[in-house]
Amino acid sequence: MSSQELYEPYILGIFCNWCSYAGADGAGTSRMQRPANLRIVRVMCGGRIDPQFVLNAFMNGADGVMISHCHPGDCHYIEGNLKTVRKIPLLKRYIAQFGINPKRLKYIFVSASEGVVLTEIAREYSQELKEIGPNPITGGN
Amino acid sequence: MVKPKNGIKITGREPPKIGVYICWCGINIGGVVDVPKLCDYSRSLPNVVLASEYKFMCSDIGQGMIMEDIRAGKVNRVVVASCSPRMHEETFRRACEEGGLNKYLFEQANIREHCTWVTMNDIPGATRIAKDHIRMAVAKAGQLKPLEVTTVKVEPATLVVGAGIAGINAALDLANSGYKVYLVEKSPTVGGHMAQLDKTFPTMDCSSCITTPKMSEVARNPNIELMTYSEVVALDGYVGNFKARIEKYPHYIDQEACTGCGHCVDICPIECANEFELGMKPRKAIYISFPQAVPGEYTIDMNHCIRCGICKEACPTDAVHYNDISEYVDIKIGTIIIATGFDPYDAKRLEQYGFGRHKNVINALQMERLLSSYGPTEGKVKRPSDLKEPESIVWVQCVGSRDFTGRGKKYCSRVCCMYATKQARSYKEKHPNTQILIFYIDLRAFGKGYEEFYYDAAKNYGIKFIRGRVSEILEAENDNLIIRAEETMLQRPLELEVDMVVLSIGLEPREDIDDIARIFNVTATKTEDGFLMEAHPKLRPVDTLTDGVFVAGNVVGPKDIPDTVAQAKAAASSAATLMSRGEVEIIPYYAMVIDHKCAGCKSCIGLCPFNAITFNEIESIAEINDILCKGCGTCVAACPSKAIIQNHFDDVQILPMIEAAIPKKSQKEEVKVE
Amino acid sequence: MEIIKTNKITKISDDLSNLLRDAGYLELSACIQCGTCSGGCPSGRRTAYRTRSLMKKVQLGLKEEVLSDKELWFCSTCYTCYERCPRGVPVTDVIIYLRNLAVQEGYMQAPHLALCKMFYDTGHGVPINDNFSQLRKHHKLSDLPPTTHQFPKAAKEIQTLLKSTEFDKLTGVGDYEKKEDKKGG
Amino acid sequence: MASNGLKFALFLGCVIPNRYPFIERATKAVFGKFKIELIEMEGASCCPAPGVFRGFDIDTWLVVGARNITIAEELGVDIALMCNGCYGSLLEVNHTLKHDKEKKKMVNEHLAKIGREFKGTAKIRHVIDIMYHDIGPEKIRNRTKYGRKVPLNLNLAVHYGCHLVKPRDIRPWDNQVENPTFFDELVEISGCKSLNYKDKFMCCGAGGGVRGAFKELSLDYTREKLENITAAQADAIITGCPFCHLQFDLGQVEVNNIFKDKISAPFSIPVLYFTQLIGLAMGMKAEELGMIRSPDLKGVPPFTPVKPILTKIGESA
Repeated sequence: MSSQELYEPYILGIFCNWCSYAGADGAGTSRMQRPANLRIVRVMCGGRIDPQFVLNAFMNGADGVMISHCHPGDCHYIEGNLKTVRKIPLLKRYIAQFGINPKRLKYIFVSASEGVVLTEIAREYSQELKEIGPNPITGGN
Repeated sequence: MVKPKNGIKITGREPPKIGVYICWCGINIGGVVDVPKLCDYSRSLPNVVLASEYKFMCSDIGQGMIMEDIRAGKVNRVVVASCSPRMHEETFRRACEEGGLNKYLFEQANIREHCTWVTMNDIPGATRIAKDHIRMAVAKAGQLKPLEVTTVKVEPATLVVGAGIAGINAALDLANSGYKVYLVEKSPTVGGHMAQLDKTFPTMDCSSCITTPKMSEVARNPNIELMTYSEVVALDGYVGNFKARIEKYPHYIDQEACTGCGHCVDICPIECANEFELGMKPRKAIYISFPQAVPGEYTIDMNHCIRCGICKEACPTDAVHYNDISEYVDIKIGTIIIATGFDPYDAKRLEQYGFGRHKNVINALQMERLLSSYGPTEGKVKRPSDLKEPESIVWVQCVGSRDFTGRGKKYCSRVCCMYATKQARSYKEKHPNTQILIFYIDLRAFGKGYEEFYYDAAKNYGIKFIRGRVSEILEAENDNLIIRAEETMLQRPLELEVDMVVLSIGLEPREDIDDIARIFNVTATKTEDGFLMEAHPKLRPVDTLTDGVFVAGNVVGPKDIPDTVAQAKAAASSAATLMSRGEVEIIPYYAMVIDHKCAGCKSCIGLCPFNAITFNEIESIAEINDILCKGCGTCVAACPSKAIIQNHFDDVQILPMIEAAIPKKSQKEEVKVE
Repeated sequence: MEIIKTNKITKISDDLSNLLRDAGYLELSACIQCGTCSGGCPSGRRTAYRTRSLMKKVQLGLKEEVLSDKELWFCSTCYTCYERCPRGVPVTDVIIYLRNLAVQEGYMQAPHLALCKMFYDTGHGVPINDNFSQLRKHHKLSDLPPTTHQFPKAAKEIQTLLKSTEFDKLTGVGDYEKKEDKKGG
Repeated sequence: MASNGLKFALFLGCVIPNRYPFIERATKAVFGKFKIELIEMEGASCCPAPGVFRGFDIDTWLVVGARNITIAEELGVDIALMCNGCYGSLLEVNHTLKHDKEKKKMVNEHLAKIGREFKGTAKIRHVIDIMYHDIGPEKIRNRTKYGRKVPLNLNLAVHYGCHLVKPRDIRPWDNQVENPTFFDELVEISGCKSLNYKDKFMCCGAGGGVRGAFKELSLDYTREKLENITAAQADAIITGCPFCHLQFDLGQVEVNNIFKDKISAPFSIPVLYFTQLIGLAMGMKAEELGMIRSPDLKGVPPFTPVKPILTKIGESA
């Protein structure tokens, strides 16, 4: 096997409690299988997601960061998630300046009933990260 | 700061002594990852003083282990690695509290839903994720702070939304227990869909006979404030202390002055389709929905009224007022029950059945009205094209149900098999020499007395059941209908000409379900089928994820009348349980401004969705009202000076978690070798 | 009259349904035999062909029975069943895929073989002839259409492709003509 | 030719150029009137047919279909075609290859052997789609309004054909499947009435290799359709596909022959391709629409005479 195949991307998910974390729970309850790459931090609302969380994750060697919250208009806190919607494009440009491929930051909306969607995206994203390669900051590995 | 029980003093400032408890969850976790090895691993983590395992940590024994260790002074922080915190966080928090630990010094690592259940066949992978999640939880646990729980008084009043059979039952139960109930109904009358039905299966009770007494009871009960032709337009507050704004649409009639003489209806020149009769009978622009409507108030339908003035002139008591406007009423309630019901499936979406194109294809709700003694044909079923009493009728099952094409609904609507059998039986009873066929895929007769009802329909009434989903319906020259299907039992194509077709339409979420969900802040909680999601499908079937908001009836999913009433009563009881305590705990995840760090930039103020942040002009700093704050943390993430902190989800808790999420280089390499 | 006959099913296998699953037709496994397909099938109205039964036979893995039956070729691919199937089974596509499998097993109708030969030889399933060249001229069109008929190089391209995909070998045309006996349906 | 900016590569297929060339003639003539440029696709082949060749080997069908599409891609234009079968094939091939990377890779490996590459830059359009969406009913109405002194005023049985509307997913008809109306709308612009008849949207019976292998079965479909069309008292059948056209035209003769005992009277309903009808409505001559038979040729279409229609509308035959 080549080293490329051995590489298992470390993906850090930051999920809101009401939609995406619940959606991930739903994926589990329905036993939808995905590659063992995603670990999830729970925050109450997408609005809580501080760009610093993402930067710290990359600094600590995450190969990918997946941010997920309710669909626009479905926020448990009315519109907390909309604040994050605005942050992401800037954040992508920002990390690009540090030589981090913006594709390493995955931004999705997953509702409490969308375990299937999450599973599908997690599968594709794992594959995508395998193609992109390991985090360049921590020198991979 | 915190007063633990049993004389143990834990202030939260002591150096952390973390206990890690790993649950096997039978084989759900233990069958995939090596739990004893995870315990060994946990012991190697910073601040962890002990790690234990048990088959079911949520059991009495499992909880006892935690309590014992706390009481013995062994641990002052607790991490349980098990299922999702959305499942058992409360359980373990209560265990901590009982053991004498502040319940917010607990953290749960989700190694079931997010780990062993999604990577069942990848043991090294699952082990990797489990270790990471435990490490993350330990990292957070080390930084947890004890929090004080605030309690608030509960307003002993309930808002019941929707006055169908679910809303009516919930309202009556609560009112009879002594609580104030506001019963809000969008249409001008209570009764909902049940008032439209002819009979009910399997007992063949007359639907009106059992509904109308309940309808008048809600109008008379002194504890119920009935608001028909009204809608909830805004909701504010939190469990125990909701504030709702109700818009009462104008009837354009002064109900005090109106004597109900009905003269206005007789002379109104405008005729339009009567919604209650599903368009099969006209009504005037000034109308009462149906004779037994409650309240029996006249209403002018301004979408059709041309303001000709005839009724105004004719009214002997001058009760007609064209220029009335909506009234708004603000109410305070402690709990809410959403019972807004369903919409019948629109069969036009399955074009092959020709509903709306072929004159004699009707839907089952229309059939109910045709069968009803106070329906458009006074109980004589006549086909629309020529008002002939049909000699042959076909019921087409699963119209819009069990459909995975996106044009219908995936679920079984649960009532159609039985209502079709019931309607067929009703018709056959009066017309024994007619041919009655029910085309089905699977005949589902699962309720009490249902199978017997089905047996009886075939045995004693001669209703024929044909196994095959109808493929298409053509209209013949004489407005008869040609049914095409396969008689799958005989494996033969079938082409039959019949007088009338009834489409057994399914039940689907109301068109305005999204608005309902949004207003009651249960937006995040819709299941894939489009109905509202219960907090737990088995154990919390009438709760929502928004505390104090309950659901009942078809708003959660299709169900028959007995199930709907059972849910209504359950929701009433849940609301009463909450209100009878008199007060509720508020989750203390609110945010706080650190005065000396705040630069007074006001960035946070516009961000707060709950207007919980105000600006203190004197001190030139932002201030957060901890009761209004719902703890979303948006301001925390946005504050440029990092002057806002949030209980339980602060940077000092989340950042170590993120740092811990990715193992250090050496640990990672170890993984690679596996 | 024969009294004793049996068409007992003695073996159920996943082989055939797995082939379809691999090709992406997972929905087939969710067929509930409602009969919507056969109920609206214009072919089934005049023959013994039952789309619904075909789906069940595939589920149960009655491979030989499915692939050898000439009824598999009774479908006129009108897509009525495909559009109406409540389980979202792409019925017509499934039938077409089954036909591929039948051809691989050597089951093909004689006229279809002739069609393949014309396709290989001319690039057209329905090629021109003198009479129709005259008709083209009558309608003020070139006697040969500007297709492979007019451009021998293009006709050669088609043959290259048919060799490349081994269609020639599969259907016994070109170099493989008459070298293999095909079973009729 | 002056153009209004609309330019297409004209894909002929097999049945049109080699059996029903008047469809080619009429379509070119009518499109010329709307100043739509049609470029020949030199060296095109069979689409290949979606019922037969796709049924034999899906990969071959994709490869040869893709080759046809590359001809238009090289010309830098979209494809216009006149046949429901070609439409079904090329639309599906194009869609599959645009969305399935693996299939595209497979196809291009084969195409490389003849120096071609599928890129996915062309769209596949049926002439009915172009008429309806690009030219639009309004514009056609303007051309037909003054085209003739006397409106055509015929009772017509429109036959949609299957692959024109199904499967619905990648077709431009806004989910019209069970009871579509767009073709009737187009036809009624000619000043005629489009009739409702039983099983209007049923298959003609020709497709899927059924005509090739089981002619009697395929003609039994046609018999049923002809009976329903006769019951509705249609003056003519309007088609949008040469294979359906063949099935009604030649098939009528065959039905009269093999179902002699089953039918009450022999059928003789003229069959017109829809561009011929639009052309007539615009005042074009029967000759330029390919509706005049050659006196010398035997065994060529139309097998069912269209003369009754020309007589009825007062065109010299």
